[in-house]
Amino acid sequence: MRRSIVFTTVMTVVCLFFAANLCAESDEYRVGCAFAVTGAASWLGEPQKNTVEMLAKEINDAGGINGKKLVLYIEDTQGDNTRAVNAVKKLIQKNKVSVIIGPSRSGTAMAAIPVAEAAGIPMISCASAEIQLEPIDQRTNIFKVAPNDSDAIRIIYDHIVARGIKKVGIITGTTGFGAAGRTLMLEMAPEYELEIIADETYSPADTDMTAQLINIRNKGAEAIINWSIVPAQSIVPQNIRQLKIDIPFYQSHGFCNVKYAASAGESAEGTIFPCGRILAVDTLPDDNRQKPVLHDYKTKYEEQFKDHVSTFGGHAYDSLLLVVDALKAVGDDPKKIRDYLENAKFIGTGGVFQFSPTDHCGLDKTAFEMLTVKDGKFVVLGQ
Amino acid sequence: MSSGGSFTDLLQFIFMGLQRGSIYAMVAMGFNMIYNSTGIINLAQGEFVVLGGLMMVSLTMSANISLPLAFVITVFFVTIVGILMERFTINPVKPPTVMRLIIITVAVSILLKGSAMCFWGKESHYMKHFSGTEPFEIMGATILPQTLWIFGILIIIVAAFIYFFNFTMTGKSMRACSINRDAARLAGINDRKMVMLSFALSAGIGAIAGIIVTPIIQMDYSRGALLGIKGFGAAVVGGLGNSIGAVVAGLLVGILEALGGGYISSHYMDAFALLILLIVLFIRPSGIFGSREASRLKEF
Amino acid sequence: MAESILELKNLCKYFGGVVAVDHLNIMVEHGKIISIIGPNGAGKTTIFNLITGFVKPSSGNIFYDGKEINGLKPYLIAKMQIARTFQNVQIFPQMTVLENVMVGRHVMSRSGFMFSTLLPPVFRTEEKKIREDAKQCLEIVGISHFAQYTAGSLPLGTQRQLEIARALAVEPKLILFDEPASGLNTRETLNMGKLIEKIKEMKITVVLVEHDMELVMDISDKVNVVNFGRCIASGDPFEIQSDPGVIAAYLGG
Amino acid sequence: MAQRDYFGLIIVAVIVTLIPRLIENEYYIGILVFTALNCLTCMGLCLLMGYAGQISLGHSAFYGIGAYATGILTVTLAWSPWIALGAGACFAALVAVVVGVPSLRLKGHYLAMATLGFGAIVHIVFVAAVDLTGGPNGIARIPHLDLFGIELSTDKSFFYFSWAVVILGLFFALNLIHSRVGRGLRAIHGSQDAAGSLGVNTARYKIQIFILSAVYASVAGSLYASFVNYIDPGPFDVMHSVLLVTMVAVGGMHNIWGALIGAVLLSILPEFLSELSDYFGGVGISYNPDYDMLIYGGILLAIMLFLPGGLVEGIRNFLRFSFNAVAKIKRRAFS
Repeated sequence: MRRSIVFTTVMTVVCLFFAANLCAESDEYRVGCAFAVTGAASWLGEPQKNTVEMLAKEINDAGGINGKKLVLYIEDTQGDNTRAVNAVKKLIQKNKVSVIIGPSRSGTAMAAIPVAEAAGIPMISCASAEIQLEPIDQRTNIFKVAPNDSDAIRIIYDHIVARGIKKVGIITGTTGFGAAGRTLMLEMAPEYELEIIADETYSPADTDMTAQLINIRNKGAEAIINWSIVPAQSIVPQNIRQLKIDIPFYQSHGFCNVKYAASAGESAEGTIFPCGRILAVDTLPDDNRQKPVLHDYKTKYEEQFKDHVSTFGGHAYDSLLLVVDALKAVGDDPKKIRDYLENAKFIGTGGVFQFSPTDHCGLDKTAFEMLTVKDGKFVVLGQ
Repeated sequence: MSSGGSFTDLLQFIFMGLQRGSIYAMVAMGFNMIYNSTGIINLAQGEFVVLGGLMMVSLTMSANISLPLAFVITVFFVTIVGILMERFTINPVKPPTVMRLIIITVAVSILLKGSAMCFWGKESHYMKHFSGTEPFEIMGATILPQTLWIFGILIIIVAAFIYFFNFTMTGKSMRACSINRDAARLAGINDRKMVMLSFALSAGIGAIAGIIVTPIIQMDYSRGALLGIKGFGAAVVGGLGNSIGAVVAGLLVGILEALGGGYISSHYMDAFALLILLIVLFIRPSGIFGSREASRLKEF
Repeated sequence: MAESILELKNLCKYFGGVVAVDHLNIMVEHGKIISIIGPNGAGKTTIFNLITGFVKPSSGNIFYDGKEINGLKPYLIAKMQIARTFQNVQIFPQMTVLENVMVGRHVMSRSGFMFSTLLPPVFRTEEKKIREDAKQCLEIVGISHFAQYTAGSLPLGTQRQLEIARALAVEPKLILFDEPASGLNTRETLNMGKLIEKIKEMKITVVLVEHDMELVMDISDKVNVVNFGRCIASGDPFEIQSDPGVIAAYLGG
Repeated sequence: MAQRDYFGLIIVAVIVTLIPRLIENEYYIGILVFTALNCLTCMGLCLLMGYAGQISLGHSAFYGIGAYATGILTVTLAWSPWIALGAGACFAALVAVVVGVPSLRLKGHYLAMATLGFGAIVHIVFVAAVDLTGGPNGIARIPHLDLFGIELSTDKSFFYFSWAVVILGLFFALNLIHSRVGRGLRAIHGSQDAAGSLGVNTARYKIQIFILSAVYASVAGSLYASFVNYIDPGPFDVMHSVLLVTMVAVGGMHNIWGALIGAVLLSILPEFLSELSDYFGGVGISYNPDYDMLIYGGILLAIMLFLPGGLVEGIRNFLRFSFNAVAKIKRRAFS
């Protein structure tokens, strides 16, 4: 018995010793990224990873920043909160990065934020929930490039009121994104004299929402809003079609990936949802300030990856461009980068950013455009 | 908009319950098949359903092979997986203690789940419905053609089951094996072949369940665990080993779950089926149709 | 103390339609070796299971020292210092021989769950006592040289002796032997007979179920013959051997 | 036999004090804290599965109950983390009784399925009871534990604290194993009927050990919450229960050291492999975290098929084999 204990202790110490890292210090700008590259939210993280790698290569080929090489450390959070916390800790403690881009989802972001805040490393989140920035005094190092959920809801409510609809049924997933959307929709409804007559929810793994939709229909809803991420975004429209419910159907800006229209099939036709301008860049008027940066990103991405561009890839694009500006201006001291970011002005794929000490997102509802699905393609509403 | 009203909702929930219940019934039949021949509860049963579903998705969506051909290929492939599982993990275990067998089936379920994740990724995969998605309307409640396919195939399988076990030689020898393995051996039945056959058939039924349900619930690698437990719940409610009981109990569990989800709270829909499993296990492990005496002799 | 240590009063047990024990009446006096014999399936093991509480009687009752004990759980009956061995030997294979017998001391020791968790063994005086008493039982049965072996690796004969040593560790007033000699060769059966007589000298009452007629007739004070759950004859060994009913039961016809 | 175990306890204590000096990097210390929590839970599970022979595929439910007790009580009710830890343990014990009494009457597969179902229900409650557990959003800003005034916020301080709790847990487990109760439990595993006939109250012992293992898991859960300061239903699902059983089975169920070895090795393995793949980045074998599940399944299957006694038995046989071989050579050399 004692022999077996000696054997184990030797084994464990050897493993640990081997694991002690020996990476050498060298003069480079180290930027950490935490995206949901695989996992249920891979449709968010994968385009983000491709985007930052494409941009970093382009920058390094053009001689890097202030002569130093831009090194990206990309961690895969798999959309899981525990992995996100570990990934951010690893980036800060092991890779000693000076700024972090990501994570991709609201849930993982909420988990990782306290770690970055405590370590004093600025973090630019690609998730959209506003609660990430509250309370502002404990979120000094946290920024956000994704447009606010509340702005998306404002645009949807404007559209609903414009159509003279009074009774709205909302159905939301209980994920980080879904729950945040639900609270905001309930809070903002009175402002638009809208009555939320049905408030249904479902869990992320649910596969059949007929029960909830029946409740909504029975309560006489004149419009339905679904606020969730994958896979519910394609199941809910199918259930609606199965139940022959033909009232206007709205989705959140989480629907901005053309794969979703495909997987929902014909039942996605007519879905209305707010989205960044990236998906309808060709139909934009020429004088739009975002058009050049959108066009630039779209052509480069689609040519290199042969895949449709998405607003989520755009968030990563904006984040890295912001970081590059900060590194050029103030070098790689986290404190200086934070101060630079706090009052940066920037035109990105997500919109026209105007950061300030009280608003670490710098976007408003103008960042959104209302789109709909016609024969499986995304089209700007009204055209 | 079809008129609301409590009757149509009730009917709608019942249709939904029957559709979910048929899948639990088929998984339960898979459990019984292996339980009858070996006394083992195969914790990897849910993974056969996942494999069947995902394999079918690859064949029909990316390789766009015709539905019937893809159906046969998938069932054949998953049956082979069932046989391999029996040959390489269950059969060599001597002496087959209960704890070891449970953990082995757990290991196999992790392996199958892991390979499904690596091969098909973590996203949920969708598949075209067998025959369109235009819902029929019956007394206000709507039903998808795919659901009718599910009922039809369930009935065909139950009929095949009854025919196989009562009118074919191999079927009867398999039943003999399950009642008294030594007596069956004495009668010249190769019981090891019967065990292998039971795993093959159980895997096949699991695959078929996976194939017909994927168009509706969008299969992903992690669906196996919950389907497995609920299927086992149906098997226990129907009296373990009693296959006709399993089918009736499966539909019952599905309906109760749908009603619970519809009228009480949709969040806890999955929890209702699990609660039924626990209640039956705690109060009447022999199930509704199983005889109390027969169950006492079994190792409960 | 009542004159009989154990009394079965028209004890019955039905499994569905099967009658295992049918209005059985048996009396066991103190300090005697009482045997129960009968063809296979006569319900002998069921009788033991009824006495030790593994199975609940359908009707009738069991008196031990005048107190009624039918329906009690096995561990409560054991607490009244009734020990038993099993037809197919039930030892703890993964524990050592000494540990098996120390489990026997369970009834006679007290340290509870919390007490055992908080204090390491060295501080618990009871542990030493349990270890000593267990060693003693091994001496009596004569297998103390196997003390450190794992029980599972022992031959059947030694395992049966271990089971008896473990039963002795309970310091029983009554021991029930369920076919202790089955599967043993003649030499081992002889040793078993001597061991049982040695136990009788320790003022322990023995109830013996056994097929080996020589052993039964050699050491029993009284023999009861059971067939189809009913007691068809009882008396001293000599009477039983010549009783026509017994011969018919055994040889059929 | 007992002295060797307590000697082993001292060795573990020595290693634990040495490690932070060897490993500077906080990230690996963090991994070792998670390893400590797994060790604590696996010890409880090993007492239940290896010693009392009762399988449980739902133990991450108690791990979750501990974590959420700390999360809810400290954040919404602003209790001190210590009281929350205690309350969590009591609640876990209560749940263990309510679930344990009926399910421990079952044996083998049915007990496995009952515990699997229980674990799945608790996970669904974590996800669905949004206003209590925060649902998929989880609970953030859980305060750190403070020990005699020092706040355990750095990885290193929590490393010492968590491994101290592991050593304390191991001490209690060893006391229990080498006691009358411990023998009673092992007797139940050997043969429940024989144990009953010797006066062991099998039902009560099984419940007591089920409660103890639930308390171990709950304490580990509370420490997890206080260390990570954020919890969501993710790490408390059925897969984690299966992982815990894997650690205990791979290490060697029948021996508390097996559970420890299994927990340490399988907690370090994924990190070790990803370090390996970083190290050999050029060679092209890249380790992707998705392979974790495959590797766990493969190891568990191999161990259960070829080495049912787990690594402990494997090590013991290996060492015994090598000692005999060496002895034989020595004898032949000198003869």
